[in-house]
Amino acid sequence: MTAPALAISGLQVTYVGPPPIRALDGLSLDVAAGECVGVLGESGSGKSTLAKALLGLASGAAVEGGLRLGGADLGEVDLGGLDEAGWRAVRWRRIALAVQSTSSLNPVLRVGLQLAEPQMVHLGRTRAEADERSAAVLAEVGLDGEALDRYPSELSGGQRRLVLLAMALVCDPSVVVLDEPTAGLDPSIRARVVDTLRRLRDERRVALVILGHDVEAVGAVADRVAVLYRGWLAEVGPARRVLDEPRAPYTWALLNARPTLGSVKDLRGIRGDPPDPTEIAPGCPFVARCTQVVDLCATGRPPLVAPTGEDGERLVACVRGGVVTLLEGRDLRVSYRLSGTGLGHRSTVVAVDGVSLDVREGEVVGVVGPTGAGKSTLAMLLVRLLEPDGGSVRFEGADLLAAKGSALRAARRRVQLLFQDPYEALSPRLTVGAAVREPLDVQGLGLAEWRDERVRTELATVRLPSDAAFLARHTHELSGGQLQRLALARALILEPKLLVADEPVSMLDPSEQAKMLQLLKHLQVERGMAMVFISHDLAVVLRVADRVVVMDAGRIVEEGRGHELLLGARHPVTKGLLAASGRSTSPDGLLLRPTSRPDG
Amino acid sequence: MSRRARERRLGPAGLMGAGVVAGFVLLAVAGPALAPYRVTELAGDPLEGPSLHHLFGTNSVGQDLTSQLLAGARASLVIALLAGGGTLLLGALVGAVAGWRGGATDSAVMRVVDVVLVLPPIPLMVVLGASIDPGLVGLSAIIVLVSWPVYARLVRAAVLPLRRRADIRAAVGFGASTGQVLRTHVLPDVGLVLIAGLISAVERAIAIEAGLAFLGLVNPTRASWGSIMRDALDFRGLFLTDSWRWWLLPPVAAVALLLVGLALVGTSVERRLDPRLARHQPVGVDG
Amino acid sequence: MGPLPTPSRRARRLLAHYGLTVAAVVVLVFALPRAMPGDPLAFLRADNPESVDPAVLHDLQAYYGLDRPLVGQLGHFLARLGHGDLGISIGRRVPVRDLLQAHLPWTLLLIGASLALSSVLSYLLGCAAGWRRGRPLDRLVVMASSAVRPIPTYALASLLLLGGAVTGRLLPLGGARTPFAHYASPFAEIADVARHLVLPVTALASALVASQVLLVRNTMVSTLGQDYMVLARAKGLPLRLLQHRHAGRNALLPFVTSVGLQAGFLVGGAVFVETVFSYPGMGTLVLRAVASRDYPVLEATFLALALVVLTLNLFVDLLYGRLDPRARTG
Amino acid sequence: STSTEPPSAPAQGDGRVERVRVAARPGSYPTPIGARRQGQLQSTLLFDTLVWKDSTGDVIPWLASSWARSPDGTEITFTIRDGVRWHDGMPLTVDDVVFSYQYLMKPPGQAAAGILGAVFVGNLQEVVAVAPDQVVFRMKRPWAPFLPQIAGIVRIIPKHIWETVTDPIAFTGPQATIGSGPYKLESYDLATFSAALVANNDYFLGPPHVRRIEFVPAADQLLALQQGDIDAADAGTEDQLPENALAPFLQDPRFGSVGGPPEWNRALHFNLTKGFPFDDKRFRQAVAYAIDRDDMVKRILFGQGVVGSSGGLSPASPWIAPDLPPYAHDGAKADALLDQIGLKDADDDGVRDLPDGRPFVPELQTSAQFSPKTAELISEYLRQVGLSVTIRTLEAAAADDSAFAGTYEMTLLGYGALGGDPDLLLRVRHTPAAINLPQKSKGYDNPEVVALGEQQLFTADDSSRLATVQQLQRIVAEDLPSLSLYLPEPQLIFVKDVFDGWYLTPGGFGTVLSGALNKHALVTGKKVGF
Ligand SMILES: Nc1ncnc2c1ncn2[C@@H]1O[C@H](COP(=O)(O)OP(=O)(O)OP(=O)(O)O)[C@@H](O)[C@H]1O
Ligand SMILES: Nc1ncnc2c1ncn2[C@@H]1O[C@H](COP(=O)(O)OP(=O)(O)OP(=O)(O)O)[C@@H](O)[C@H]1O
Ligand SMILES: [Mg+2]
Ligand SMILES: [Mg+2]
Repeated sequence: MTAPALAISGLQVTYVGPPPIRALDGLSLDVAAGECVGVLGESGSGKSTLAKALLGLASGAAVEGGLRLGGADLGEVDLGGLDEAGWRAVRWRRIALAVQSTSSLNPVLRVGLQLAEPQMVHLGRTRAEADERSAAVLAEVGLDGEALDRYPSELSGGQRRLVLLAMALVCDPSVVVLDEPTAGLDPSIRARVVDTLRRLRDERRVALVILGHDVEAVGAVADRVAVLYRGWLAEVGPARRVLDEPRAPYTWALLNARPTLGSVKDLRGIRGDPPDPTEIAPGCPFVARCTQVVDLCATGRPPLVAPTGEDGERLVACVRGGVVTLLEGRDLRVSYRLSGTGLGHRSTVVAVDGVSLDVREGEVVGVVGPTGAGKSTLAMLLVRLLEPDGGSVRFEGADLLAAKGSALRAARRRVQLLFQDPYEALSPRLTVGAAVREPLDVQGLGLAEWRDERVRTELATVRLPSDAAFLARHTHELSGGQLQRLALARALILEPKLLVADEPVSMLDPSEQAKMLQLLKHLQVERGMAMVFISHDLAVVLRVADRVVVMDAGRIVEEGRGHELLLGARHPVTKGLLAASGRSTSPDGLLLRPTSRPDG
Repeated sequence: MSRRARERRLGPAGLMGAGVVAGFVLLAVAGPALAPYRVTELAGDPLEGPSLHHLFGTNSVGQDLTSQLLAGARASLVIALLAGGGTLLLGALVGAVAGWRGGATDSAVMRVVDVVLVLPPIPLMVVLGASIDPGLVGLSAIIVLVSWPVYARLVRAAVLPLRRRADIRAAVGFGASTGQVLRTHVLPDVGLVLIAGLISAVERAIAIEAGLAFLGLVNPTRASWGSIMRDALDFRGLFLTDSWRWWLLPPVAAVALLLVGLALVGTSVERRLDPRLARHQPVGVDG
Repeated sequence: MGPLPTPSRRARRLLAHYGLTVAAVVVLVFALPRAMPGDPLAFLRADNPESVDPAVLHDLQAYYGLDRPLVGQLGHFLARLGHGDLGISIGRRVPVRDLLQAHLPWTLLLIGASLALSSVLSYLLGCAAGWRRGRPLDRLVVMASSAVRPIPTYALASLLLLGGAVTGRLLPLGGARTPFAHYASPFAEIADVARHLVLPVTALASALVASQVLLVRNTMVSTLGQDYMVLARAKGLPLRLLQHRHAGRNALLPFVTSVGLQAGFLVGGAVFVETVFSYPGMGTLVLRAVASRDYPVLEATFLALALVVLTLNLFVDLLYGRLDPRARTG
Repeated sequence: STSTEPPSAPAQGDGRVERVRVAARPGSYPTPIGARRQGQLQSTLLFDTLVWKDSTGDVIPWLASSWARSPDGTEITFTIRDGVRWHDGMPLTVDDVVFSYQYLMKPPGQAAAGILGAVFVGNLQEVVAVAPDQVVFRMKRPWAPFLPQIAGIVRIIPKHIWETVTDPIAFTGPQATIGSGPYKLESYDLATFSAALVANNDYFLGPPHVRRIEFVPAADQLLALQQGDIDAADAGTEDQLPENALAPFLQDPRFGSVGGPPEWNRALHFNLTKGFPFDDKRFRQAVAYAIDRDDMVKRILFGQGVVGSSGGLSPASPWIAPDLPPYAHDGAKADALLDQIGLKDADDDGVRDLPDGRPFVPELQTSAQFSPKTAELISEYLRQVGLSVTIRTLEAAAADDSAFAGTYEMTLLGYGALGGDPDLLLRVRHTPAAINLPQKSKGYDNPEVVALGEQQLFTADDSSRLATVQQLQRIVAEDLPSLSLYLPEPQLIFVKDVFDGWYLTPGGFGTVLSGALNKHALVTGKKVGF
């Protein structure tokens, strides 16, 4: 294989500050000729910094690591040791940049001159030759050649963006870096730009690096996608695979967080805030926001490696090899024996019939189904309150069904069930305080004061009073809504990793229901819990769940992401549920593309 | 604020400049008390060179130049403050209003500005000098009246483009009052212009004061650095003897030092006002 | 750049604006001398103690039209001006037009040369300093200009005169040309005039450079932080283009404006320099006319100077329009 | 290859001087009528008068070879030289002489000239040619200073040119400078005041000794002299230089210097119309005693000058009264006089108060044209006797205006003509109120002084005129409406090799009050005689 057109290894860019800001932290990436690599990252992740570093423009910053330009016929250039003069010879001729900001055009110079000058300087073209070429490139990106005579202030924002794009192309560089190339363009122009980029890649074998935060835009052209988080690559791989089945926790969270076509899920960002760029902690940068942190995560930058079960194309930087599956129910089946009607003749009801359900870290899996579909039964099975007739349940990699003694006790702490009917689940004899405290008492955690303290915090979390009078009340003195919150507090006090919530809002009026749902979702995100959310109301589930399974008669009849179900429900049960929720199955009105951020 | 914090704000050069300016302010306040003689007192023989009795020597009639320099610090600073500050204030106000309001206000104000701007300043000052009671305040008023248009135009030119800027439109969109917008957006943005303007207005005030004395147009103050220079240059034998060394150079140096101090503070403040400045690193300087 | 656009709205507005200003200036130029205390004949009398006869005085007043009411004098002044008649100098007894012809070219030469020299110098130095913000050259430029700028022009000129005297006969110390010289060739004449220009231009230009260089430097510095500079660098442009085309063109804008603004004070500074070096420009003429309240000379010189300043401003306005496309559309 | 340096050959075989360069100074175009400053000086070189002066300051014959006064002094007859020609070759006749005088006595010449005051015109009966070479002036009363003040001043102009001139003020072409003088105007530069005058070889005294006079622009006279740009420089006229400043010239054998009697002074004038205490002569005397004028001569003139006379004339004038009170510095006397008139320090703050108890703060006005040091020194001296003076500096023309209008309490003036014939000064300062000049102390109209002033003017006999003039001085010295402070001694420094016949004419020549360019010296190269 020939040397890649652009090889980045261990690139580290630190703005000297004060305070120093590590904008890129050991980034390695190869881009081959004729390949388009998309670098996806949220705002401030270091995309523009990468672009600048690639052209030696990261002024005010210390740059370390290797940069190398190669290619079949161009000869290698090690960009690492270049001085300003050396860079000057490389810039635009070998590697060009379409910058992000439209204020990058000099306001007092005509567009024509600005397009012509790199050609005249680098390729020795005359002004006329340069203008001819500029006009051709402008036409290619969809701009009239007449723009050459204009000043930047006489062009629209989108037109200026096209000029910047054209400018990057005029010298036929072998590598083109595009910083947010399609932001602020209308769909037809955007399509045209995408088209141009494809042609560049395919016909002229240009190596393209597209930097952006817009998954759709990057996904549209990129062959490969690299996901950037705080100057560090979380995941690299073929575009479709990365976007469809994200492996790195960050990618996964990012894709879950993004608004999608017709999504009705309430938007929730990734928990926590991006880490302070001025603090350079040794561990995984995502550690503070990740739901599956283990001790190892805080000790070193996880390297980009191929996770098990993936080929070398797919690299993930996670000590846990990517998003882990928290709960794995396999082929669960259970049947209830019905009490005989006579003569010892016994019949059985297969309540759960061969259900397999995975719950990943931090994921919310919604389970819907008509009454009697086996949802509550499944819930019991998952938390091992009911022993299945067959199948297995693995929690955090261990066989839950086989667990005994302290291991089981520990596992019980990490999985909690929120019962469908709080009246049933709460002993009327207990006071509020005692009810909430019970799990701690059972688990024998901490001292008495600490437990009381925890009770009060947890009550506050679910927005119940925590004064002594309230603590002393008996559960039957509470309203249904309060009771449901109390049950939630009880479930949460052990800080479970997985909450199985069985119809947690069924008892409530719509307003209380909305509040409770928001609370539940908020707690799930902030605590990094995974959740199995069970309801017969598809509308409710779609708002909360990342993934939905539809059950009917003990079986899973359909499953998928919320919006996929919404748009493409196939099973009659699903359609029935949708209809029951009062939703049209073809919400055309939701098909509009999300608009990207305006420029400037 | 700690010393270090101050240092971060101004930088060492800025601190130095601030020190110089502060020193002069101190001199201006304490000067008359420190002065060994009255300004016009015939304290020695004509043209005595520097000695212990007369640190800066005496002038052609035997007045003590040390005392005159000390008194000059006050006069010059007052002129600098009143005339320089006043010029900038008036100019900035008029310029900001014209630039911000635009339209008819702008054109009307600018016509007046242009007319004043093209009139020859010297006769203008003679006319004003005849009608305003001369004295430090009167003189400052004259200087302000003659020099404000320059600053009005400068500030207007800086304010004009701001009206079209998105962030300021946004502020207006939030319902910010004109005063708030001017304070929070316009002022910091034209801050650079204002600082440069203040320094130039101050030095122009000092120079005009001295220049008027030189031309024999008005001479209301007898103890500014400008008038010491004027006295010295008035003396025909200045360059035929070596008296220029202790008579002419000290006031020139004093004015220069004060202005350098102001400039240092100014350039340091400019960095705080425009964070983008920090982004540029000189390139290709060494290579 | 293309040719100037045909009389656009902007050009028409400029013209109207300048017309208005000229009209106001003409009236002020008449009023200003008369607002000064003292009268032209008093000076004649003080100068020549024998001419005390009240009858003679009255004749003189009538001769110069000073016995008329102000409105009448203004009308007479405007009528004269309409005919291009500038009157006769009361103090010097020669047509004012001859005086202007003798003095104005020298001032134009002095101002023009100083402006050209100082503009080129301030631009080059300011760009270089701004480009190297915080480096020794920048520090030096900032310090030196701060130190030179506040020195009153006349003090600077006097110091130069001293310096010139010390260097011997290298440079002439006064006048605009060697008096009564016969030149072998036009070049010799040009060289002679140039030699006489050296000291006055140095005095005037250093004051100008000192004040302009900081402006260029400051705008240069703020230009450097702009996004377009990053792109220009990214394009791999040579330093020269970066500095002068991309940064310089933008740094030029406030500079050009300020040249127009400084014009009035440039003329003022010329007065000092001309006085010190006995340079026969408008400055010396104005000063003498002020001292003798020579109304006809004052009117004409004020008007001429105001027109010079206005012309300079018009030029600057036009130039600005060409330099900054935003000014044209905006 | 340039010849910007004019040919420089100082002295030729015949001893004549090829060229003399002096500093050009401001002034009007050198017309014969109403020229000012340098123009006036130049016009004395282009035009001639009937009589002239040499280095003694005495009147000598010029265009008139002789003159005779009638015994009663009312008639003077001049005999005009023969063979005198105008620059254009026409002969100069008695008609020209008569025309020149008559031209000045009526419009339009009268206004343009302004030279002959109403007093003289009113006194002159007629000017007539009584013979082809004789002109007679008939007056109502004898006019004492007729020779220096009239015959030595009125330039004789060519009738054939001027009889058609209706607007002499606007008449400034080359024709206007055609005279009979020893020099012709070769070039004149309006901008720099530089001018070249070349010798008139047909001059009636023969070709002039100095062949060419150049007025060249100079930033500073002494610098220009040092640089070799000019051949003679005024070292002291109004401002003096310390000894060590002149040392480079005085010690250099290449340079010579010549002095003259001091005739220009700075004086302190009181405005008597401002009431008490300015109208009280004891106050004015007290001020005179308080001011240390010897100290002023030392500090302001570096010792190169003299203290003014209380009578107002130059101490060097032959007309001075010998027994005038000197008002030598005496603080005690000043204190006593001030106490006497009721200016006492009532509240013991070191400042004298008016009788009504208000502090007395007189204002001293000075013109920005002169150094403010004189005013500062006076305020220092007066401080010693408890008088606190505020100094008010006015721009030159505004100060003139104020001096004319009398809007001051005390003012400092600078003026000359203190030597020569005393009439000029005395009459200017002590004429009746109708004639308003700054040199006149406002409100001082002592009828005795006015009468004496008239009397000396019409006294033909020199000795009785002297007595009158001295009597006048005594009264003035007692009343002291003004105090002559100090007079600088003029000094000319010149390059010996070029021309060393310079002298400073006592009392001035023509209407030129001081200066070295006396054409007698330039034409003859001698100090006296031809
Ligand atoms: N000149 C600079 N000095 C200091 N820190 C900087 C500088 N430029 C960027 N940073 C910091 O470096 C990090 C990366 O910034 P960068 O501009 O590369 O982000 P980005 O991915 O392009 O974001 P966006 O999508 O918003 O453009 C951010 O934390 C930013 O605050
Ligand atoms: N203890 C039990 N004994 C016998 N059959 C039971 C028992 N619990 C549930 N079943 C039956 O098992 C099937 C599944 O019941 P499950 O409670 O799991 O339904 P569900 O989906 O939770 O319904 P709902 O939405 O009404 O709560 C139903 O047919 C129900 O009748
Ligand atoms: Mg970016
Ligand atoms: Mg159920």
